[in-house]
Amino acid sequence: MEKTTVVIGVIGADVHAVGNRIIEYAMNQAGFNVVNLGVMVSQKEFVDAAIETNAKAIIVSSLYGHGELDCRGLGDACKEAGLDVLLYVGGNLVVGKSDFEVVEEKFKKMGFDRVYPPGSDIEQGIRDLTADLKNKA
Amino acid sequence: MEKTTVVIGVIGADVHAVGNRIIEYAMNQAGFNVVNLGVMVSQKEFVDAAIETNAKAIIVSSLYGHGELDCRGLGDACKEAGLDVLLYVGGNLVVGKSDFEVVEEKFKKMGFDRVYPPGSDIEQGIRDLTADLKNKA
Amino acid sequence: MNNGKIPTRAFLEMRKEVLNQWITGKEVVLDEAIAYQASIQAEKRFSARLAKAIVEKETLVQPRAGVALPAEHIKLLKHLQDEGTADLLPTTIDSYTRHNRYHEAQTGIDESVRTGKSLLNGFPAVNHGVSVCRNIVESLNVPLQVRHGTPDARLLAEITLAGGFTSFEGGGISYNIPYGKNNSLEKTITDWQYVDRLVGYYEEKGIRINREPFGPLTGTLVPPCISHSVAILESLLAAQQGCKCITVGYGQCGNQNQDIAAIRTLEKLTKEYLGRFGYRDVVVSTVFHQWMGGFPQDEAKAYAVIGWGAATAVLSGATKVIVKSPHEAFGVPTAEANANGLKTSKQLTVMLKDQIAVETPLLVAEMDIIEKETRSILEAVLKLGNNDFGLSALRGFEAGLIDVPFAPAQCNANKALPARDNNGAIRFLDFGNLPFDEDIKAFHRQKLQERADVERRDVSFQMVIDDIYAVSKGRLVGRPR
Amino acid sequence: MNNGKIPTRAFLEMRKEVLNQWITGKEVVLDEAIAYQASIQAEKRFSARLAKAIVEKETLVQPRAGVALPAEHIKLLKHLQDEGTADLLPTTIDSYTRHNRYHEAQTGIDESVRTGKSLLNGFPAVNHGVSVCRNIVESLNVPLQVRHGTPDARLLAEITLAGGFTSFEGGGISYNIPYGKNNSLEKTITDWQYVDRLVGYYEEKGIRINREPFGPLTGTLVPPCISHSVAILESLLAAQQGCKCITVGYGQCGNQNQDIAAIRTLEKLTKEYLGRFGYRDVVVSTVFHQWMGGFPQDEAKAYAVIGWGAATAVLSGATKVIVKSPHEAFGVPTAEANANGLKTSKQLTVMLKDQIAVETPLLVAEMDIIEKETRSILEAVLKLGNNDFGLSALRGFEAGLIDVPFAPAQCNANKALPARDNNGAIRFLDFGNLPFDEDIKAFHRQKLQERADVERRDVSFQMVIDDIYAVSKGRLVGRPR
Ligand code: B12
Ligand code: B12
Repeated sequence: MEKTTVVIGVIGADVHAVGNRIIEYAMNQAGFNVVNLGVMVSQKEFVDAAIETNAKAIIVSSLYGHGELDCRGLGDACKEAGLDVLLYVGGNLVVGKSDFEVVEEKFKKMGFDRVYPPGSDIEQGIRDLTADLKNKA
Repeated sequence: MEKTTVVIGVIGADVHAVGNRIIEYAMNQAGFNVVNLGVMVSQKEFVDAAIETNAKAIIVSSLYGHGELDCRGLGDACKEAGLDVLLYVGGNLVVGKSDFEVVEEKFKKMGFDRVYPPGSDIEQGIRDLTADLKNKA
Repeated sequence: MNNGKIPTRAFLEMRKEVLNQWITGKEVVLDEAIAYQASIQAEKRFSARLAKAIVEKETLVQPRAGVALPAEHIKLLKHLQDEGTADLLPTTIDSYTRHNRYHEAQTGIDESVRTGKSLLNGFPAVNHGVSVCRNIVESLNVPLQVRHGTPDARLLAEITLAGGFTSFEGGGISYNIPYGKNNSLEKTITDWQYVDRLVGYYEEKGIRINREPFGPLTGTLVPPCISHSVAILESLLAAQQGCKCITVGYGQCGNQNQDIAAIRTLEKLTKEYLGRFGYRDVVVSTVFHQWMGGFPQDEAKAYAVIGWGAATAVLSGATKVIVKSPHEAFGVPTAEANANGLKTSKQLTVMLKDQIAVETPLLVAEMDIIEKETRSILEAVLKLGNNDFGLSALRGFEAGLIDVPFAPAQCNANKALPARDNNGAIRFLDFGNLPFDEDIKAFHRQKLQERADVERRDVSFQMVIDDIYAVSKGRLVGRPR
Repeated sequence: MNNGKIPTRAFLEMRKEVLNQWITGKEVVLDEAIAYQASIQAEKRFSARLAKAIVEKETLVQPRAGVALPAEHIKLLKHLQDEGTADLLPTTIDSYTRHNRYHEAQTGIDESVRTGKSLLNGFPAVNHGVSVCRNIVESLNVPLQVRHGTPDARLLAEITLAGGFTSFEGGGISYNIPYGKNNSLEKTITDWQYVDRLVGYYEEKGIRINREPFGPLTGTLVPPCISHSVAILESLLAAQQGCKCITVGYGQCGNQNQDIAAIRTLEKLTKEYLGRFGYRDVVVSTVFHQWMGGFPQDEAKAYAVIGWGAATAVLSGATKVIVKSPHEAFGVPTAEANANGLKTSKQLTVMLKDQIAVETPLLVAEMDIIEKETRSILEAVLKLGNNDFGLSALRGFEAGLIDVPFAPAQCNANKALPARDNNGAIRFLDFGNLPFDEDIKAFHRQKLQERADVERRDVSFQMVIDDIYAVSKGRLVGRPR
């Protein structure tokens, strides 16, 4: 069976590299074909990589607090590029400790399928992704 | 000039002795004649001592949380005994961290002239007492 | 006062009177109680949990907690167990019960029911009785201890042990001197021999109950040699009545070197003295009490003191640590505040588990001085009482050979005065009648003079007052302003 | 790249281009800036406050803090000063400014004004310009430092120093490797030589500005020898440009012995290398960063980590400690949470001020190994670069002789891998190309094998992952579950 390809990366001017390494490791272990764009990834790079590799999902991380400014428009960009991918985002999405439901709603409106609070276990993300991919198929 | 007599003590089944020692020391330093009843003092002992020594004030401490149960009736007992004293109370008057204004009101209703929150500086009490005694004279 | 184990027959006779002190005494049937205790599984037994901690070099965390009504009390303890991740649980008894004022405790219960708010500063176990205690024990998954401060705890012990508690704090000295005013030391020691005998009785029947002398005493600048002497005398008294599982305690002073030295010497000396009198099969563990004096009001500052206490506890190798809450300066903590103190402590006891405090020359020197002082006191005291432990304690206090600073009890000499040295270790400013030789005295004087020189003032009572306030004001040594 | 102090004329020429990078550059007039700096009283100067702390053996507390808009930023810093009792204040710069993306920073400012909420993760000092900076400095009573993570900080330095800041964090290595992806190390080192030269220029005019290489690097299991090597190279680079007041830093690892050894060797080695190259008049101080890796989410647990960091800082004798907040795991803290972190820390820095960590054999052994490792790296690197500091750094990173774990920068080898030993000290699991002799390597292997034996598993990458999560999950060593 062919492995499902996912694109992962840390968006914007964000350089938090540790979580990204672990996500790569964990998704590889879980049997995905992981395309890791690393840190400081632009929206365009995410979209281009997904097209190029025929990815089924884009996993965006944002740790440093500018997530809202950086992610705005990514959902639309995917659509415009004709991409049919699952769009996940996690990390410390906004500046400061805040009510997660508000944050979740905001990011869902931007086109994200799933939004994760700070310190979420990547294993949970993998379980959700597996289920979502199955549902789509 | 004759020294003003004050009666001090820790009410009820309360054995917190450290603050009481310091209050004795500080009031002595401030020039009062201090009658220290120590810890575990009953209402009757406070009243009797005040009568006996012709005290101008009774300084009640309660640290252990039963202050409300222990102090109830002390104001009336003083009145009944015909005492004209200033009645002060301080320490950790109720069980738990709580809104001090509510506590103050409760103790004022019981007949206390002044009520102090946890960790109050005894020097403040001495300043207030000096002023109150002057006002009364 | 007894010297030697109370004979079984005499003991059983005494019990009748004790159980008559309050109506709930009737609920206690000793054989049935032993059968009940035997049904409690090992994970919920204090002795087993402590033994495991010793082997695995863990430092367990335990809070203080107690409210007036059973349902609320269970809710509170469950929160401390589940959210606070407490390894051991307490039931702290209210002050009326501690003074055997069961009528006033009843008023407190009734008023608490009426107002829907706990008006007692602890759980009135005697008034609630045996089956309510069992209810509590059965609602929880970790071992439970009775913590109190009761000079005469005979009925309380009967009811709570029958109720399934597997550990009982206190002692004839440590629950007299800091906790009362007019209690005769002879009477409290005798009453606690009864408690120890009760525990010994359970032990004879195969039920191990943990006993814990109250280490910190007045919690206010108590030098280690004083609390060690009391802990060891109470351990001897307990062992004599057949107790086989003893946890000796110590209240943090704040100078890490002195604190670590204190826990190490406490364990060493307790075992040594128990051995000397033939009690070689007693399992000894240690408890470190986080700072027992006045706390800072600010919660962030209180967390600092709590964390430092937990860190020192684990580095010292104590078997367990009794935890404070960020509400300490204000009043009995809410369940949340209490759980927070536990979580801060647990983070550190687990995080630092793999680090050991090594024996430095400084540590060894501090251990030496504590040992010398403690031995001086104990030898003098035991001589005066002809190795009769109760009598020794009695005469020792009478003569001021043991003297607990800031104690409310009239049977305490109250002549010795402590103050911190320039590094924050607690020394003696006034020796009272403590039986120290000139070397020891010279050491203390020199240490305090060092501080006086730095502070450019004389050694005086003002230092003591400054030290009493220091921690609550963000310092350890009460420097002049 | 320069080797040697940039000549004044050349430097002044370079400035023109730099000041043109954004319109606020126009506000900087060097002579006027120096006159302004000269008007700032000693209590508000970093260099003077640090010098005082060294003499009085204090450990100062300093937070991180920065929001988008000036009025809110001043309010925030005032709170940290008055309620948090911060000894030193920061101004943390936002991430767009750090990447010289001043247009995006402007969008962030505008949106923050519109929504009434700071949408930037720091203070965009370049966009706000000189006079706004002065406003900030004048609103506060303690010294102010710029803290950021900017690979090219030339304009930021020009504006903030003219704006009255008396300390500037960063360096050509420490603000490249952990903070960027594609930045050429040659360029960042050159750009930071400019910053150092600017500070040197102020120094020539009698204005002392404190410089602080960023010690913790990626904040994630960085062994002391790595961060020491970077700190020393940056100190040499700074000293070469005329900086005379340098604070070298280190991020807590969590094993107290290693942490204390790290601070002591950092100070010693920095002075030694500065001396060796003739920079004997540089005043060296140290900064200890509280745990820089992933934090526990629970605030009570976060307080534990914060307190432990403060305690280790003061026991190590660090000149200052950079403080975390109980919100660390979630996001940029509120003013209150930030002040709470400060208060927890201050309680301990003051409480433990009078206790010193003594030199134990264990401490000496750890100091020895750190010294050996650091010297191995520095000697190899300096040899490769013929004692040209910039070139040495450049070639050293190229060759993987210095290698920062978990760095995002492509110019970093990323071959070395750290893991904790059985006591929680950070060792190497993979040496990459680090220039260690067999003795050193054997030591590390043995230490990790000890752990592997205890955990009954092989030394492997899984240990590293477990260690990365450990502190946030209440442990130090990531034991298998
Ligand atoms: C030391 C201590 C003990 C020692 C006391 C030793 C002794 N015999 O003195 C020991 C360990 C024995 C003890 C026992 C108990 N304690 Co206690 N103890 C403390 C502690 C930590 C410090 C008290 C102290 O000495 N402070 C230093 C002195 C200088 O300050 P102070 O006592 O507050 O007094 C000053 C001020 O209050 C003020 N003041 C006092 N009265 C007045 C009056 C006036 C008019 C004015 C102006 C000022 C004033 O001036 C004093 C001098 O500066 C406090 C908590 C804290 N504050 O940090 C708890 C505390 C008082 N104890 C408490 C409790 C519940 C108990 C126990 C019931 C249970 C227990 N936890 O073991 C028993 C009670 C025994 C009894 N029957 O009384 C609670 C009270 C709870 C409440 N009110 O809600 C506290 C607040 C701890 C807590 N948060 O749970 N305790
Ligand atoms: C280490 C660290 C750094 C290091 C980073 C080194 C590096 N290059 O990697 C350094 C010191 C350089 C740094 C710099 C900065 N940092 Co930083 N940093 C941290 C810290 C302490 C730990 C991050 C970490 O490595 N965690 C461990 C990994 C394993 O966890 P993780 O990153 O959270 O990732 C996991 C999960 O989030 C999840 N996840 C992530 N993405 C996704 C996506 C999906 C779909 C799912 C399911 C899960 C998931 O899975 C990951 C793996 O387990 C955090 C605070 C914290 N968490 O305790 C702050 C933090 C992230 N940093 C912060 C900030 C502000 C900064 C700086 C702007 C300023 C500063 N304080 O210096 C700069 C930014 C630089 C930049 N341009 O990006 C803030 C972000 C604030 C906010 N969002 O409100 C934090 C939260 C600290 C704080 N409270 O202020 N930082």
